[in-house]
Amino acid sequence: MKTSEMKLVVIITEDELEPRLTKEILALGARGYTASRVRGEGWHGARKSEWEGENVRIETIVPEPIANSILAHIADRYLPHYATVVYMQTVSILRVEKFT
Amino acid sequence: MKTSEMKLVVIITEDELEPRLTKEILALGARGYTASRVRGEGWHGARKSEWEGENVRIETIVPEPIANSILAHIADRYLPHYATVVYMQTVSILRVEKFT
Amino acid sequence: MKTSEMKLVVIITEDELEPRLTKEILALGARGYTASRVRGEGWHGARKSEWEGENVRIETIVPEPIANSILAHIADRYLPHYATVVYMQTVSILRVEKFT
Amino acid sequence: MNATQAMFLSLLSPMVLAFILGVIATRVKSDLKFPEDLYTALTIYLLVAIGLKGGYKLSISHLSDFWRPGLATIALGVIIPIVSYYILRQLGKFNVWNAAAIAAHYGSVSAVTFGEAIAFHDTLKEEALRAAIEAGAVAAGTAADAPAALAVYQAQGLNYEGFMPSLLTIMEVPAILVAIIIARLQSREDSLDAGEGGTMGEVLRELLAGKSTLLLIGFLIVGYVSGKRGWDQVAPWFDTPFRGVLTLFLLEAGLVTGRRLEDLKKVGPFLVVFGILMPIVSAVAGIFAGQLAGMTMAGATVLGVLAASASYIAAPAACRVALPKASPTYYLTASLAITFPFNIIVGLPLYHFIATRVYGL
Amino acid sequence: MNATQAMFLSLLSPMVLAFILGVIATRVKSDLKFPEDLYTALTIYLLVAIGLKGGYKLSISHLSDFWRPGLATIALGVIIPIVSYYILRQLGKFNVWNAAAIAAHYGSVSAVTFGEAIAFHDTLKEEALRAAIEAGAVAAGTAADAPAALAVYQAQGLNYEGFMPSLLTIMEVPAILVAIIIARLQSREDSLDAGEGGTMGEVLRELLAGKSTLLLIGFLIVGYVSGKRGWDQVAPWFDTPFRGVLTLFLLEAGLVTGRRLEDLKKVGPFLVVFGILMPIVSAVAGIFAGQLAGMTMAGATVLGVLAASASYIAAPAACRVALPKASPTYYLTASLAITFPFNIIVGLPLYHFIATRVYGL
Amino acid sequence: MNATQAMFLSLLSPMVLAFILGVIATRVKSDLKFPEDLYTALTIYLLVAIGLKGGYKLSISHLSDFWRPGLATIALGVIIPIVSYYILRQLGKFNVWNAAAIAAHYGSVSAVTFGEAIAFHDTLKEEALRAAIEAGAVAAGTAADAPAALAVYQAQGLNYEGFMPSLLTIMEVPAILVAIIIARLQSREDSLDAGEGGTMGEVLRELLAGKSTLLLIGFLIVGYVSGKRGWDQVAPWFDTPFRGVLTLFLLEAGLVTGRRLEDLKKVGPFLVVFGILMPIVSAVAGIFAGQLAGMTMAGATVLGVLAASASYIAAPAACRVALPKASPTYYLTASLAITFPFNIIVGLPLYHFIATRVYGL
Ligand SMILES: Nc1ncnc2c1ncn2[C@@H]1O[C@H](COP(=O)(O)O)[C@@H](O)[C@H]1O
Ligand SMILES: Nc1ncnc2c1ncn2[C@@H]1O[C@H](COP(=O)(O)O)[C@@H](O)[C@H]1O
Ligand SMILES: Nc1ncnc2c1ncn2[C@@H]1O[C@H](COP(=O)(O)O)[C@@H](O)[C@H]1O
Ligand code: NA
Ligand code: NA
Ligand code: NA
Repeated sequence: MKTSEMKLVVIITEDELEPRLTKEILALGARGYTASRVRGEGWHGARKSEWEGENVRIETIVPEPIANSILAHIADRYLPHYATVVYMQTVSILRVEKFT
Repeated sequence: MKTSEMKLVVIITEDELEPRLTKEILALGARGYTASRVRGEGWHGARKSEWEGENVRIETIVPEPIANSILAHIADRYLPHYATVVYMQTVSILRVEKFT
Repeated sequence: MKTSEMKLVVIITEDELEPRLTKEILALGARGYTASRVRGEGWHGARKSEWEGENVRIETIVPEPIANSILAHIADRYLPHYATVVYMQTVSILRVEKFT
Repeated sequence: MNATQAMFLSLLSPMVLAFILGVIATRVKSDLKFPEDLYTALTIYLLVAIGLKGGYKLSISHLSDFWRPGLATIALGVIIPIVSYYILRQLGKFNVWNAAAIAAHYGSVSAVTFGEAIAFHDTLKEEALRAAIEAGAVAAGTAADAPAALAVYQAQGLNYEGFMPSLLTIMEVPAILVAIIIARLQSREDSLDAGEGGTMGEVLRELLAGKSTLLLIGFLIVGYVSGKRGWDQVAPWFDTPFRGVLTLFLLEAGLVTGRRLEDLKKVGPFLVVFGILMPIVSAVAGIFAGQLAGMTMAGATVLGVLAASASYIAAPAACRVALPKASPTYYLTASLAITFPFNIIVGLPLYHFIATRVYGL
Repeated sequence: MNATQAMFLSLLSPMVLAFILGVIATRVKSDLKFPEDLYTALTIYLLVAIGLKGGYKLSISHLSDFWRPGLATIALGVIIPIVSYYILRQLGKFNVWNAAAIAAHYGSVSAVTFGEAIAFHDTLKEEALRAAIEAGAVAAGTAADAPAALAVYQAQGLNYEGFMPSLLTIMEVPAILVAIIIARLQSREDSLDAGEGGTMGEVLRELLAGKSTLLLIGFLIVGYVSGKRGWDQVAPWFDTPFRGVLTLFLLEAGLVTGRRLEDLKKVGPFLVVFGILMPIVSAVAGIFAGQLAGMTMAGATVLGVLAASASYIAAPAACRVALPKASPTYYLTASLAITFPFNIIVGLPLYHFIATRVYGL
Repeated sequence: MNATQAMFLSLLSPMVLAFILGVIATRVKSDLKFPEDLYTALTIYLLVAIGLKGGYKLSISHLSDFWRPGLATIALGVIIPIVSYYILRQLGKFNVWNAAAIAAHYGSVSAVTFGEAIAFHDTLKEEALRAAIEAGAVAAGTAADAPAALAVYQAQGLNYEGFMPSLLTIMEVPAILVAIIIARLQSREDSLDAGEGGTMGEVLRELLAGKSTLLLIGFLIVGYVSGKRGWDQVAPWFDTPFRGVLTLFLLEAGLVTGRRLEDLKKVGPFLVVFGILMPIVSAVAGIFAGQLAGMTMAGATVLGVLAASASYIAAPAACRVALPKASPTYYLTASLAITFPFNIIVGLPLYHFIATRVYGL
């Protein structure tokens, strides 16, 4: 199969932030995203029950420049204030039109 | 640790398709898969509630030739008809026998 | 954005093992992890309902040496006894202090 | 009971108020959120409860009167989507796919609206009994199902036929089929039959095996077969707490509707007007059809409610399969954010009022 | 009540019909699906309700009669897995692990089957009372727990001992231990004790702390300690709606069973026959054991049902830990897709009929 | 009723025993686990049920007596967090953020503790009625809500005011605001106002739109507006089974508490002592405040329970937003693993006893 390369950005953060963050990701130029319910531990302690809050894992496939602006946005607005982890990978995709 | 390289194929699509798609993936030669409940937005609008339907995220680790036939199958049977995204990565794994 | 490279280790295994495995991962030096509820099929048959048990997917971002000790630990303690799959990738991250 | 009283009674019920509270909660951006699966669990409860009760009621009533209301129901299920389709195409300028999908929703039915209609009539009966006791017409302490009480309901036309849930089930299916056939004829595109998923046979199977139809028909049969003995065993779970559970369900429905309200702008003013006027037209048609078929006033009212209600369980699932080019934004917003609240809040007492006029009670 | 009537009564209960509907739903490929967690929630409800009621009944009954039924129960729990194991090994040609795991399941018990047996007896009582009222033997309007009604049940052997849930709990554990011991002796492999998870101590702890045992024993004690006062506080939630909730649970069980039916081919005809005959043998053994232990007819019947039922909550969890080489396909398919439906549909009235013969009533 | 009897009655209730069982289950490492969403579903049920009942009771009672208890409640909600803060800072050596967050929790309220206080009083009433019947003071078979029964409760001070859930709602908010203001004044850091999420206005909106406040106030209004007619429709679901559902909820609360017990070491002995003594002090303050405000003995007791209870729904959510530097380990462990069990097990009968002394009954 003929594939193209794109960036996959994965953000793990507090679940209450999902509506806001997904709106911002789309505003930054992503054409879609996928979200799921996760739990975890990190600097901010455990987030794995109703009581402590839970996390959301958002993944979005975007062209490199948009990936960079998403990372910059997260670094600026989320990392200093909320339990957040973000990482980026390169992935091979079909149908480049879906993501640009 | 001594690791080997394999392809990881991730498919995000409409949750009603899970039984059919997983059967096909195994028929194409994958030795296993992992599925989870996700929601998201994309070309086909939002899919994040009972009303609109939700998505499933299926990941399967396979040798490269099988990865290619899975991609071809998805491109042929799913991408034109259903809300679907598919991507591929290279991963390092233990115990190559489990996947071939 | 200035990013650094880290290893992402993903473990898919029987859900009853989550408390034990996450404790061990942290003990091996990981600074955090993210877990989610998944189902799947593999060598040990289907694990996709209450009756057969379900799986957990644990991902942790760690420096390479720790990734190696986690892989070794899984190879030693989990792969021979439990329905388990593990894989590793390289990811670009922000804020290297969060993971070391 | 006059129109104002009925309106009042309906508006002040915990069910309707819970719905309104749910809408308000999303407007004030509350973090109130139902667990992902609670909605599904409540739907299952509702469908099983409606089916069982209908089956039991059927088992203790005469079936000879059934065929005429049955025919009336099928007629409504065929005519409403055709009329809706032409209105949406001609006046609304929707494309073939969207017009057909919306028409499918308005021709089909909403089990929750039906449940609320049942709850509304139960409340009307309680009120009638209370009034009769106060007026000294029946003895104080008369049980709600004592013969004297039944006579009071009878006199005020508040007893609906036992087979109403059967009519709910019957009206669920034809509209969706009709709308799909229209779409195919109009588009002259038989590619649908060739594509993945979507031959007429598949759609029909999908509809009959679809969860709402299956639970309704299935438990209608269970309730019928197990009769009064079976009903007594399960009534403390499926009947006594019904209106309480419905209150929770409507709270959740309010949350969902509230989130959809933002889409009102996207769908445009035509669909908003359609979503309010079409149910009224359908309700009136339903009430007259019920009268023609020789039904009681309450039965005709509930048939009117069925005609007025727009599906949001069976139809969306079917349209995703059979009319994939239609946009969910239109049909979900219209049925959920416009017609559903309208029926629940204004429609029920209004249709009851119209029925009292039609029946001259 | 004769065998046909009892059969009829059981088959036409909403619970059994809901189970059958669930199986049919998977056969017609319905999209009906229970939310992932609803099954667990219903299981918790069921175990708590059974435990509480048993504890309360225990608190108002004489314990002096308890030791003989208790012993009989342990004996059944030890003998059934041994017999099952040898049948599976010799006639069925299963390997050590699979034979032991299946034996563990058939020696242990199913709380849902027990719940259905209780519901079945409640229905029998209601029928007996209705018949007595019709025959003029007791006054019309006699309450279900009035002394006159109790005398009717007594005369027909329909009152089971209050401590039945204790027997359910007792029979849950030994079979699993026995099966594991057999497997170890037979395989002469002590590696199990050395490996990860799985020394006998761990298995025992796992079993006693396992959720079904813990909830049953725990709430048996809670019910016993809080007595009638406590029971009255929670009965409107854990008793009155019990059969209604059980109906939902059996619908879900039917869905799961239906999905398992495909595995019937994989397990082969021997296991299908075993899954039907073994419960009958065990039930007869249980009924005789109950009679020997001086139990009432209803008590012996329920003991027979316990003996006949195959575990699918505690045993699968234990086998995953202690017998990891056994294949879940065999033990889950046998207990869920064969024995469970057989017991629910045919077994209950059959065992009741056998008991009436044994007791000569 | 004397102190020992009340203690006994409370300890042996299924609710408290279920809580203890939950704690034990985690201690023996049981695999018993509630489905992820069941906790949320039960919370919603509880808040809706409390709100509805409170609204209904309010609709049938005189509001003229409301303002003094209302003021007393606000006063408690302001004073308790201030006192708590200084104790935690001076004696406990906590930093500003942690002291403020813990103070917010202790000034606010726990709806589950309130629910258990209501259940406890219902049981006291049943006991009083039973005793009166045995003593021949009222006729056997007197209904629980008959005038004669009400007179019995009245005489023993067991009738609390109908507006207690309103007080619950009122006391939920001020403490959290007060604690946040203290933290800002103390830290002289206005950066909070500048940062993401967290201006006072936002915090207030968050609190009022927060799910517990919204459901309580919302359904208080629903219950008030729909009155007796509405209440009768939903009582079979929200009232009759309340204590049964509460039993399930407390089982889950026990599981959560049990898991938290491990954190007791981390929080140190000071917080353990604080978590036991502070509620007692607050309860006494609440009882006296209630008496001053002219409330009934039962009303003052429940006000004491409210004062004693520590929030674990509204306050954690608010602290996460407004005091992100505070550690959840402290405030969750204190409120959930120390104060909640103390109040449920020892507190309720103790506060009831204190109230009987204060009121000289
Ligand atoms: N090293 C890690 N690997 C994977 N996920 C992590 C890691 N650290 C933190 N997380 C996730 O990110 C969330 C927030 O992290 P933190 O801000 O470090 O508390 C945690 O609750 C975890 O779900
Ligand atoms: N750019 C993207 N990144 C990640 N997930 C996506 C993206 N676009 C779509 N998806 C997911 O794939 C599903 C189907 O996409 P679509 O066919 O574009 O509607 C969506 O509901 C999302 O869950
Ligand atoms: N090839 C694969 N790709 C992705 N996930 C897999 C694969 N094989 C197994 N799994 C997952 O790992 C679990 C245990 O695998 P196994 O030990 O092969 O039974 C399965 O239940 C799946 O969830
Ligand atoms: Na309609
Ligand atoms: Na058995
Ligand atoms: Na307080």
